[in-house]
Amino acid sequence: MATLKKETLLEWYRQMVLIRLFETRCDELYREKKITGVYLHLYSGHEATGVGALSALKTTDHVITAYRDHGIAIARGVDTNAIMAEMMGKRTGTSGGKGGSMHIASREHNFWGGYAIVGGHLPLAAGIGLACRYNETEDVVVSFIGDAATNNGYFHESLNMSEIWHLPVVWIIENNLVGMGTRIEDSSGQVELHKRAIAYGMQDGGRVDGQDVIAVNKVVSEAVAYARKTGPVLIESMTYRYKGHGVSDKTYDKRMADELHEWMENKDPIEILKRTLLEKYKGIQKELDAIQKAAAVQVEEATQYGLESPIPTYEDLISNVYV
Amino acid sequence: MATLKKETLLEWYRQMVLIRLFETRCDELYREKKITGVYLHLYSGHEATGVGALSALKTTDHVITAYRDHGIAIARGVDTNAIMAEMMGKRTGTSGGKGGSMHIASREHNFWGGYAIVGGHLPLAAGIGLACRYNETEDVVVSFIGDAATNNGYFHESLNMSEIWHLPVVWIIENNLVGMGTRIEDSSGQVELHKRAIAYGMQDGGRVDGQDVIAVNKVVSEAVAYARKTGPVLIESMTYRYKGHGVSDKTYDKRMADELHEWMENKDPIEILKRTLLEKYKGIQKELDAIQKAAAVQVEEATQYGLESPIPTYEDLISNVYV
Amino acid sequence: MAERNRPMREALRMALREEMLRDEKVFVMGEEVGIWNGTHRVTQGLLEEFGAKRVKDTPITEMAIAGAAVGAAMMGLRPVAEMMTINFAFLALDAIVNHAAKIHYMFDGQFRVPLVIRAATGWGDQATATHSHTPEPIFAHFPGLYVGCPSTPRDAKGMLKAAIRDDNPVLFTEFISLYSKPGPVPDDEDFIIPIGKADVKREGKHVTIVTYGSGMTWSTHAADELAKEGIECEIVDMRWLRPLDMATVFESFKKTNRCVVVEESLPHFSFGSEIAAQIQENMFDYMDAPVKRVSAMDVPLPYAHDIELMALPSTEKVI
Amino acid sequence: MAERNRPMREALRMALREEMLRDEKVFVMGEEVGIWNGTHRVTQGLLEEFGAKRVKDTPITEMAIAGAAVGAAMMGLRPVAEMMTINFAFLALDAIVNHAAKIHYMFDGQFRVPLVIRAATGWGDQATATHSHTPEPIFAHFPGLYVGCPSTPRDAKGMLKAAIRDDNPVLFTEFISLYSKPGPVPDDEDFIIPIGKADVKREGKHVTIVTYGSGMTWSTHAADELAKEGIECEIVDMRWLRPLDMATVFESFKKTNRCVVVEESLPHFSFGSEIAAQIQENMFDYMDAPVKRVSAMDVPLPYAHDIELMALPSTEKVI
Ligand SMILES: Cc1ncc(C[n+]2csc(CCOP(=O)(O)OP(=O)(O)O)c2C)c(N)n1
Ligand SMILES: Cc1ncc(C[n+]2csc(CCOP(=O)(O)OP(=O)(O)O)c2C)c(N)n1
Ligand SMILES: [Mg+2]
Ligand SMILES: [Mg+2]
Repeated sequence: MATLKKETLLEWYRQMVLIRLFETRCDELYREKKITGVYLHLYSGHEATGVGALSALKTTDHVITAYRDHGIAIARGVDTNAIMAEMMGKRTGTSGGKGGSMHIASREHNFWGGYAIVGGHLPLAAGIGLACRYNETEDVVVSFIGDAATNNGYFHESLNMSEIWHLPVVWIIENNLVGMGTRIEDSSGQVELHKRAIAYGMQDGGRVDGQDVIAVNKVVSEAVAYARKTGPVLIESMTYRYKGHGVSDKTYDKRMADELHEWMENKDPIEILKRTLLEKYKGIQKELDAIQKAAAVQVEEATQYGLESPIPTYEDLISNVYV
Repeated sequence: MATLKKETLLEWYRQMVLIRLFETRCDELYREKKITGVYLHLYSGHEATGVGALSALKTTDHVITAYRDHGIAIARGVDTNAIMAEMMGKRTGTSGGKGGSMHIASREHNFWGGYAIVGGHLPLAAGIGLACRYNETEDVVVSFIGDAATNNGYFHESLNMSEIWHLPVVWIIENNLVGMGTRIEDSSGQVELHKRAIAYGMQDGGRVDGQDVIAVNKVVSEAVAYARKTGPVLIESMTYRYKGHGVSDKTYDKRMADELHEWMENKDPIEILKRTLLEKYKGIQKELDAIQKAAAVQVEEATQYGLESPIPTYEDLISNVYV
Repeated sequence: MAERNRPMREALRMALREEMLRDEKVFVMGEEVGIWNGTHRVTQGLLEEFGAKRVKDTPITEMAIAGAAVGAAMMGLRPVAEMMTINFAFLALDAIVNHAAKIHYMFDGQFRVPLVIRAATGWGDQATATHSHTPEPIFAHFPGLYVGCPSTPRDAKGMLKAAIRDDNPVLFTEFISLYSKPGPVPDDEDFIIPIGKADVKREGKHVTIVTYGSGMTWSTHAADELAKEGIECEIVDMRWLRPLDMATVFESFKKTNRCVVVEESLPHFSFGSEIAAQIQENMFDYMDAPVKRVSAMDVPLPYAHDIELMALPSTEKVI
Repeated sequence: MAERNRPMREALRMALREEMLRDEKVFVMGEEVGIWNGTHRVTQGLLEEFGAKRVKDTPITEMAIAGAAVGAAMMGLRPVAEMMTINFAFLALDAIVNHAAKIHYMFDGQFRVPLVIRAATGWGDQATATHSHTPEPIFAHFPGLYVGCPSTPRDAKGMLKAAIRDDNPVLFTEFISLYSKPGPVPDDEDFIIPIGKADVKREGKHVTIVTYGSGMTWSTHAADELAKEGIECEIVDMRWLRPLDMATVFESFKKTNRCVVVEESLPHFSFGSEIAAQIQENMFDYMDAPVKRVSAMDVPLPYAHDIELMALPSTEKVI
């Protein structure tokens, strides 16, 4: 941490705040029926994992995740206007309005997308890693995985494949203790998920406090270095989701209100970094306020952009089924 | 071992010899085109694992396996006539000639069959175990698994499920070091397969010398006791296949001739038990010879029975698609 | 017979509950069927009433859910396994088609697989390409399986009960778009709609509409519209895609000599293909016109609401 | 153009080898494609020639094979992934249908998936119920995917090369019963049979036989037999099930006014259904008789040789 520059920390702070505000706005927009449909999985609470992990990467590296993907896209630097337009199903969205909130992607950012089938993107991550080795680059892939997804066959087959072929994949489990409404104790025989690395003879990157962006960055940076040269690593990042599974989830957070409260009060990733910054740099509050303000403006801009953007047409409906 | 009776050891010897002779005869019959088709997976070399494991069970317990199933069926006490008839696709076969060599089963022996889709029977084993718990019996399920099958998604999902529900399943990996032509080092990131138990928080039954029927029986007996009361266990039994993957495999054993030779010469399960018996019981050779002879007669009888049995009819073709 | 108006999800719940009360061996398993009360709230309240032994939440493991249900069914239990949506059942295709549907045959009758796999199907409201399939015709391709898909709450109850009581594996799909639609449901605890019986949902003499599930919605509206112009549609709700009750279709066709097939599924190698093929095969001399097919467009379903709806069938397309 | 008689497996190998030589990005992966030289010996010798980077043996993980191939393809490589048999591709249905076939659309063209999935299909010689499927019509249900299935070594070479060079995902199925059958194969390294073109394999005027893959065998024999009685069959080999070249079928039908569809697959919701449906839909006024369908019986395939053959189509059934 000694070597982290102030600007770096501020940039992480900015990204986390931006994600939080963006997600909060999406939640509102959903209630206002500006974002529609049945799916909307907010990243609020997870910010430090996404931001800490992606800040360990080069732009030539690769990122892929599941449906809880807006925060990841933002951390990867994808234009918030285009992300918001996609949430609203607009032509100007990252996926032309055809993918929706679960399928944000940006080829130019090597962000290979969010995927809605639990586990479905994991072999894709292996395949992207395979291409990196095939092309003899030293690029790596960061693939996020939900805790509950680690029970799925895709996880097993993909991680094993990545190990036998020494693929440059950093597998990051975002362990928010639950998949939809099912607690990890009820779905995983092994609740310390990083230990699943043993089943593949894989480098175990351990458990990291996923609310501490600095800690996440450190662990992922080491893993990335290892992956570039040697092979895959499995990391478990402990985190929490603030807004239920998705917008259709109406009960979980009531059921677990105490736990939620505890995380929000004492383990909020933005607050943790803020405290660190305030302790370390006198008079930084102003800068933090400015960041907050700029982020709010950016989210508002994105919202307007989305609202004003045109909806897709019949031409869009029938295009890109095939190349 | 102190407690093992002579009769028990002789019975194991009998079963192993019977399996070996049966499989050898099948091999011949295939060459004589009395057994046809493209699949025939011999159990030769694996005898101690099947016999040692199944001798740890009660008749009310359950057994299920993959396509390398004739030996298991014999060890479970299924009528060799009916097994041989099935190999030949005859009406009198265990599955009426409709299942063939990969699908031997016997409801009355609680032998739930051989299955040809790699990994496909593993959730079935979990389901059978689930029914045991549901019905509040203390019966257990022994499910055999090929080493290469442990890389498959079915393995992961099924073992995890068995652990979270504390199902009475003893999972026995028959590690013969290879799946078809692919060596375990090339297909599994973790080559000590019993360690995969950790990924499920499952009781690790360890590695056992799968050529030593006494050792297998001991390890499986302990596991069965544990499973009845507590939950699943994973065991890895080290063994070797003598006849290639199946009858269509024409190259593997040539490629690995030295290894094969080593196993046949020094680790043959029948020879190992024989040595033990000869050391322990003076003058037992005669009994062994008698066993050998009786087994040969039994196999010949089964062969004749199979050959003379009628082939299925159009009625058979269309029956039992539905209940 | 006493009956009450209920949405389809409640009719399904009723069927589950009654069968669970009737037979100890019936139990429910699947993702979020318990504490969450079911993603589509079909299993709501069952955990509380029957406890965790009979209502099992599972990990997100479709292969193992279907496969374990097969094993339990072979042992004589009667599992009702839920696939949260049919899209995820793609992951269980092998367990369903190569295990559930084959075991009775392959072991020549030694084992039975009295299993029901329930799955929500069809349009899911901007659920996008991977989450919007209507693939029951694909499953109906395979012998050894029955495939049912109700269009009304009444049918939902009677068909699901039939499926649970039957000794064969049944894939039972439930349209998301129909879950909330109410309709009369008999109280009778032995109300059964037998497997393989189609239903003439509306009588008419000018044209036969053959459909199932959500297709009933568009078909009924279209028939109402056409009635205004004096065209009387007869609507055959197939109810089961396997076995396929073509006798009922043929009977209607003999009267109308014309047919439109309406389905939410994709156009090719699908429900409409089979119905049209069988009609021309068996009713050739009765045909006044070719069988027309109305289905979703041959594209993946997109997210954006307006173009999503364009891709789906509609009353106008049926007319 | 120089050509030589080769069995189909050799024609396929030629296509693979030539494309691997032509384009560094083409590589082969699958179970036993390397050291074992391919279960059906299609990939024989490739490991030796191209090394382990370009010929990758995989674990028995169909989901991951297909999925990893998708990821590699998105990155611009051109994987040719082998499913040892199409039966095992059931385990990869999600990866194929919900990933390979959807990604180009779902991300609105940002990514391409230039992927070929090869799989042996059909009767496997007493391979029994789980190992004897002919399900390419099922895969052809889904937009976003192409589905090809050659009937001759010549077509095998040209079609596989087209599939490899195309930027869309292609499921390419190869009949086990045809692997050893020889036929002329052009040496030309740019011999391509374009995706979506059916082929009139035999001209005739009395009846059109529409078929593909192994169906050609029975169809040709039947046509030979019928020729003796003066009945001239025109045989349309569809070659691709998606896109489906109905124009060629219609053209033939206009001439013959009669059609028989021959396929090895199961009868319902299948190839024959779609062909028959489209003919009656578009050619109604040209129809002298209903379209007949010859397919496998509606049962799982059993082990015993004699009844296995009973269940399959045959020349007699076609006649
Ligand atoms: C194959 C499949 N099965 C089920 C679902 C439904 N589903 C979507 S998200 C989810 C929970 C996943 O939980 P986790 O992996 O922990 O990720 P989190 O939502 O907590 O980020 C489920 C069951 C799905 N999308 N795909
Ligand atoms: C899903 C699936 N994929 C591929 C195959 C083809 N196959 C049959 S057996 C086998 C090797 C299995 O090896 P292992 O599990 O070690 O068992 P062993 O044959 O050594 O007893 C393969 C690849 C199959 N039957 N099912
Ligand atoms: Mg989670
Ligand atoms: Mg093995």
